[in-house]
Amino acid sequence: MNATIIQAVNDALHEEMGNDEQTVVFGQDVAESGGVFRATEGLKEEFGGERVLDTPLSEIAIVGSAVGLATHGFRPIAEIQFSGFLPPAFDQLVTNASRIRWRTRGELTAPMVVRTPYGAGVRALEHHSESLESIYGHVPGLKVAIPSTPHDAKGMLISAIRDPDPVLFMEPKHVYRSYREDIDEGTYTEPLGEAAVRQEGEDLTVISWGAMMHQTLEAVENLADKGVDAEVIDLRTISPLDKETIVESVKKTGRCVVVHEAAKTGGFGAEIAATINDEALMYLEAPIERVAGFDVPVPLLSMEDYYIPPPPRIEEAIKDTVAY
Amino acid sequence: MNATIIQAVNDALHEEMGNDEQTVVFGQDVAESGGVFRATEGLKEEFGGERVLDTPLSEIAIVGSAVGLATHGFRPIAEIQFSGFLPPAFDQLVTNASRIRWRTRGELTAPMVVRTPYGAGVRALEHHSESLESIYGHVPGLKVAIPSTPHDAKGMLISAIRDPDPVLFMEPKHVYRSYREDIDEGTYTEPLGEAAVRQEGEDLTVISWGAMMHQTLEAVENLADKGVDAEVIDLRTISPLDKETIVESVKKTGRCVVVHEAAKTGGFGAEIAATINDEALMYLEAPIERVAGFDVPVPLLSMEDYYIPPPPRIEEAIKDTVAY
Amino acid sequence: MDNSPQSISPPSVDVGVDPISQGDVEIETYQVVRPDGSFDADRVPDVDDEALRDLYRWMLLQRVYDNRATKLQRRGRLGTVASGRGQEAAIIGSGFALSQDDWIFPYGREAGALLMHGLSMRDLLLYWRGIEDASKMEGANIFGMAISIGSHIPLATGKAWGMQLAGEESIAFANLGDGATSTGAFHEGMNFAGVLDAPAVYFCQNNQYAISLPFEKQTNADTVAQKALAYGVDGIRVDGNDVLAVYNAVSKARERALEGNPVLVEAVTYRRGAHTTSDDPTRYRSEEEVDEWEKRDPLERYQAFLEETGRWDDIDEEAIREEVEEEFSAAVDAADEFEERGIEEIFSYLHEETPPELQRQLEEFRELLEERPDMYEYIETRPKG
Amino acid sequence: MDNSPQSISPPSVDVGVDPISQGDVEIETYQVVRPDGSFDADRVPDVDDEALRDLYRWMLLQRVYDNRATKLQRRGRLGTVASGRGQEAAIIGSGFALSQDDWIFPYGREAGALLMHGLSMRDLLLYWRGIEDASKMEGANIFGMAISIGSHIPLATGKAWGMQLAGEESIAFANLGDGATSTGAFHEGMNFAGVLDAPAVYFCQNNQYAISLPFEKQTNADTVAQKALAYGVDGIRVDGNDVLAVYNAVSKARERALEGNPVLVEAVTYRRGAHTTSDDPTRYRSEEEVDEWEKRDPLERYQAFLEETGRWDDIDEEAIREEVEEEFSAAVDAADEFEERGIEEIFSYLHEETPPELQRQLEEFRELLEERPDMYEYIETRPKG
Ligand SMILES: Cc1ncc(C[n+]2csc(CCOP(=O)(O)OP(=O)(O)O)c2C)c(N)n1
Ligand SMILES: Cc1ncc(C[n+]2csc(CCOP(=O)(O)OP(=O)(O)O)c2C)c(N)n1
Ligand SMILES: [Mg+2]
Ligand SMILES: [Mg+2]
Repeated sequence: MNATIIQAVNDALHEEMGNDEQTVVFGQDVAESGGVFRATEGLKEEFGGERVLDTPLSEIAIVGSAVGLATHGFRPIAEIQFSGFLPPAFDQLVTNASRIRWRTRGELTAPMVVRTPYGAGVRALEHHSESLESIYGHVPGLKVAIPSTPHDAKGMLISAIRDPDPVLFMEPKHVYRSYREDIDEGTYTEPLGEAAVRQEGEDLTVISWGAMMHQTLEAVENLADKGVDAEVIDLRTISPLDKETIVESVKKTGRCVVVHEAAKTGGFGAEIAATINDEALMYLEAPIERVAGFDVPVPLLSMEDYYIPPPPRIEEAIKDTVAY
Repeated sequence: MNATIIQAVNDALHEEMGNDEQTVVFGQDVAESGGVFRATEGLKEEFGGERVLDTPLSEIAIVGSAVGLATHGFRPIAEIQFSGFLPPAFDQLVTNASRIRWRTRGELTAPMVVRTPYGAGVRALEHHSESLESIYGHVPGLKVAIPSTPHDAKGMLISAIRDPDPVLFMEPKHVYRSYREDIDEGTYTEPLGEAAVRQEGEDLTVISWGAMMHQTLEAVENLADKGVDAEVIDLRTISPLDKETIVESVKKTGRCVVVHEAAKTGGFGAEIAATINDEALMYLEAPIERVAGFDVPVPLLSMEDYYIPPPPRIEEAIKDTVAY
Repeated sequence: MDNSPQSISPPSVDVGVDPISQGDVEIETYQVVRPDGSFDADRVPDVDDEALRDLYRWMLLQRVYDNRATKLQRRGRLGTVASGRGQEAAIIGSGFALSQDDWIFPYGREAGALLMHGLSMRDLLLYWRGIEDASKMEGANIFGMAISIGSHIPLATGKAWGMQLAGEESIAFANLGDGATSTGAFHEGMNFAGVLDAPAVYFCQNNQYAISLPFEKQTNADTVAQKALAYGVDGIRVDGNDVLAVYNAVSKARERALEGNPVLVEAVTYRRGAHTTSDDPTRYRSEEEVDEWEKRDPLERYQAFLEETGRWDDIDEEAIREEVEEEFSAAVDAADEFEERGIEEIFSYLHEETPPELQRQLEEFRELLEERPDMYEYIETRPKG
Repeated sequence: MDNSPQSISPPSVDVGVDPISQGDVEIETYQVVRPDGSFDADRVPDVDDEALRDLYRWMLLQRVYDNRATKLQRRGRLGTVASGRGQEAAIIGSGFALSQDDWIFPYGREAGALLMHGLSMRDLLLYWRGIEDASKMEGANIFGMAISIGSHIPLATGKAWGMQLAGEESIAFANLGDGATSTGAFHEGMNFAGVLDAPAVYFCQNNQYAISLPFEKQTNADTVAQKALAYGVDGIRVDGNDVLAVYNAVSKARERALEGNPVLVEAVTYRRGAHTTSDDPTRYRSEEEVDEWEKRDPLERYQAFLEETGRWDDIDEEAIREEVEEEFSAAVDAADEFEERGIEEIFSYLHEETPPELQRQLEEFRELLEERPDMYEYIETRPKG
């Protein structure tokens, strides 16, 4: 089946709701209208109103009740319409979702997924463009997954739903429909916590995730002609972090560029740089470059494209790093 | 005047409420009872019930109304009783406080302070021990200040109140009363955004902030006998970060240990390591060590002391780094 | 003592526990002009004829503005647009009751109220084009637009608190939808206002939907107005398609607020258009329903009132319409002439003083743009989501 | 058209806008036994004598437990403790109305209700000692303690939703204070429950204070019960010092909840002790007030009822007290015998499968403890804040 990311998400939901009767999908506008991005289209028709529900405009209640429901043997799959509206529910993530197993010493668990489209580039209003993955990645007990391809979107979402612990599933909405690929029919999983090496290379390691993977691959391709042989890692999961893949690669190449859309300071690029410093410092032949969003809120739509690192910015960083 | 940190905070509030009639102090239990840690003691008596108020149990309203009040020419100084109860108001910080100037292109501003005691070690209940500074430090437009001494607590708090933009002021409650020093009478300020070199040295740079400064200094002192000549930096402000002081020091010493209480992964130590990597990689003679909390919630009181990095842990990291 | 299970059966006789439920509260929906155009003469506000005509003009302006903005969006010349179609009486009746000193906290659909409050139409259009500079809401007491639903309620409470402390004779006026009433921010902001006796009016345009969610699923409460009781503040429910009723209700609310009683006003109305230009309402509601509400058109109802009272003849509807169409065209021209600032715009106005790292990011970006002018091209042509 | 200021004056005649306010709702406080011991015979629940005696026993247990726990804390052998003194009728009357299948969401003061629900006293003490292992609430349908006030309300809603989906005949029962009603989590959780028809009872022990904040400043609403109207759910206000009244009210609420009507119950009571062992209530309230409420002691009132109805003679108060004191002592002994797990405890139970980095942190820490056994000493003797 040839699918976009959004179709792959929809397919995964259909699959796993079919596989597991304990799954329940809810959020704003997910049932009657099939979601503002159509991620949940057709679910209500297929699985009925008990398992596919529209909720009030209540992010706290969406996340909090998902925790309660999960402890009762269900598998809630909640949608937060845009990741910019997840902060109202931040407390429920930190205080409850991530800690229920911990707080009750395993007596109660919260196998739940919070899906949310993140990132800029769709010409939307304020608060519709955030990338706060590093904040969620700092919350112990919370997994944070960010697919970049249709195949991964489907396989990782199914894994997330099956995960025994809470997973924040951040979907790169900027590329929801921009790229297609053939994905397997039926049920399959892609593991959480394992990065994917998208391309092997010797000159440097380029690490990215989510929507920025595509910009990154474009930049790498542009430089391939110019003789730069990059290894490209798609991180796929922010937490837990696949250190091994990163460290092995940088030990081989000795150079690294990290690309992300979130603001640079305190972004997840910092953790990657620190990790490489911890475990492969003496292999480094150049500073790790972070190509990232600026330390500002994402600009309104007229200027947002200046905010998102475009391939030329990535290319320059790669060139500098290789030439260092 | 010989004062503890909590007394210095109280003194700063008295000073600046006396200096500036537009200041308003509010939060839970700050007026009648003078605050659960007595930080606001005597303020209501001196400045009256209009300017010193108890609020309902509403963190969203405390932070959100502070923003509204600040845009009207006032200087709100809000207290969040424990930093573990700041997450419910996270959205107001991100969505409003940090962005009002930005959103209105300078037409409206939010000169406000949110004070909150943070950190573990006081044998309190769950959610009373968090250190989430790296999360707040990743929010563009929000300053994050963390004093470690009575002198700084007073001077930095006065600066925070006078700052034209929102400041999250995190107070190291574990050492609220553990250390005293002579502080100046009257009004003085200590700048935000400038780290302090607590001790000069040649062998390595040790960086910390808040309550962990004291553990760090103790470790450094223990090793001084053993011939380790450490330079010690008290970061004082997480955001904006004083890169210069850090980078200069590491260029000199070539080695660095960062000590913080927050969970290691995605903690602010990562940003410091990444910054050093950016600007002083080639000076590094050893990996930057992060001595940090484990990637778990702070344990309940019976085991919390195992969580907080004790001097021996810091000493070993320093020794390893120096010997590397 | 044993930890014996609670095993006894519940009281089998009627022991007289009688819960309160919403049926116990009577909530009237205040009206002046009935849908058929007949009206309650005692309730006609004591304002001059010009004001009564102005109300019509502003409603028509709102309608024309919404039509034109929607069309402009379709041609790709505005970003997402949220129309007030169907809500003209609520928007204009409330805006008309305010004083220039009051602060409006907008949430998106209230173009007419903002223009009335002093915002230029050019700036409003630029705002929907995502031009940072227009967010100033220059020259008017208008707060930044609350795109995060409900997040502005505590801000309005804080602003009203400031007015109270400063001893001013003005109010904070928050516009919100029915959806917003389900947010924690609404709750905490309203409750705090009640405690503070803050001079604030929270004006909920209950347009029956939050995107696809009908009001019955937004809350089990029959009305928004009754939520006032949770905060010990006043509640008013008004026919939101009756501009005179809304005007009276908000005037009353404003008066109460200035006396230290915050008020929650629910204007019962209907969003006749799509949620925004990216929404397709046929997915979740019937045409019959839309038709039903079209019959309660606020402009027609008010026109009937004006005809009935002999004022309609003084109104040259075609002339107003033309005037407004021209105003809109002129505003678009002015907006088109707006020259965006350079990339500094992105780095400005976040801090009073730009911190060194951000300054450096700006400079590096500037240099890069010089080195790689192809970046402009890339940025302009990149796929837009 | 000009953007003319809204300058017209407000309607000067009375146009009939009549806001609803809380005075319009009548809210009765349900009672069975009056403070003087007289009672309404029709309202005495139809339960057997043993149950009526048990109610007394449990209340006495709560009182003894609170006394002893407070003393234990003073001797440094418990962490912070929150006592239920004065709230015994609310705690016990509500707990007694539940079924073992119901899930309790505790917030801290309800020792008796938790013990009644199957928790062992040893575990409860260990919990207050900050022993991770005791947080299991083993063997009872008790959720983790909600230390972050109000944060558990959406959890209870979700749990009740699960019960509903599973077709079970049980409810989620959340304990909360008056302070919790001001949180956004309360609002969103209650409102969602209303929409879902979730089988949940939210039991608010309005003990007049949230630490130092008196109820009048917590909200401008006269009662907590009326907040139910904001959600279209049922509200019950009950004398929280009247154990039979509470029992009846919660039984009724439970019945309603099982029928798909979530209920907010307000039990009007008083926190006679300090907020917790770290609080000094003399800073914010008068002795007279405390004395006033001491006169409404729930145990004495219930004793008067038992005497009046000839049941007191069957109760050997001294024997119960002794029994409970012994139970407490035994629980302390058992708690003292509890052997804490090693440092793995810190690293366990956060994930089903410990991720590699955390595993490594554990191992490194283990090695370090071996290398530097002085760390134990340091940790034990460090200043405790
Ligand atoms: C906190 C938050 N959650 C979700 C959204 C996405 N969203 C935008 S408008 C809307 C519905 C708003 O409904 P309502 O408050 O009734 O206002 P209306 O659009 O009907 O005027 C939603 C869910 C948002 N903007 N903010
Ligand atoms: C979200 C949150 N904010 C603040 C606190 C600090 N705090 C602990 S108990 C309490 C008061 C609670 O009052 P109430 O809900 O009435 O319960 P009570 O203690 O009176 O039984 C406060 C403010 C907290 N635990 N959680
Ligand atoms: Mg609506
Ligand atoms: Mg209370």
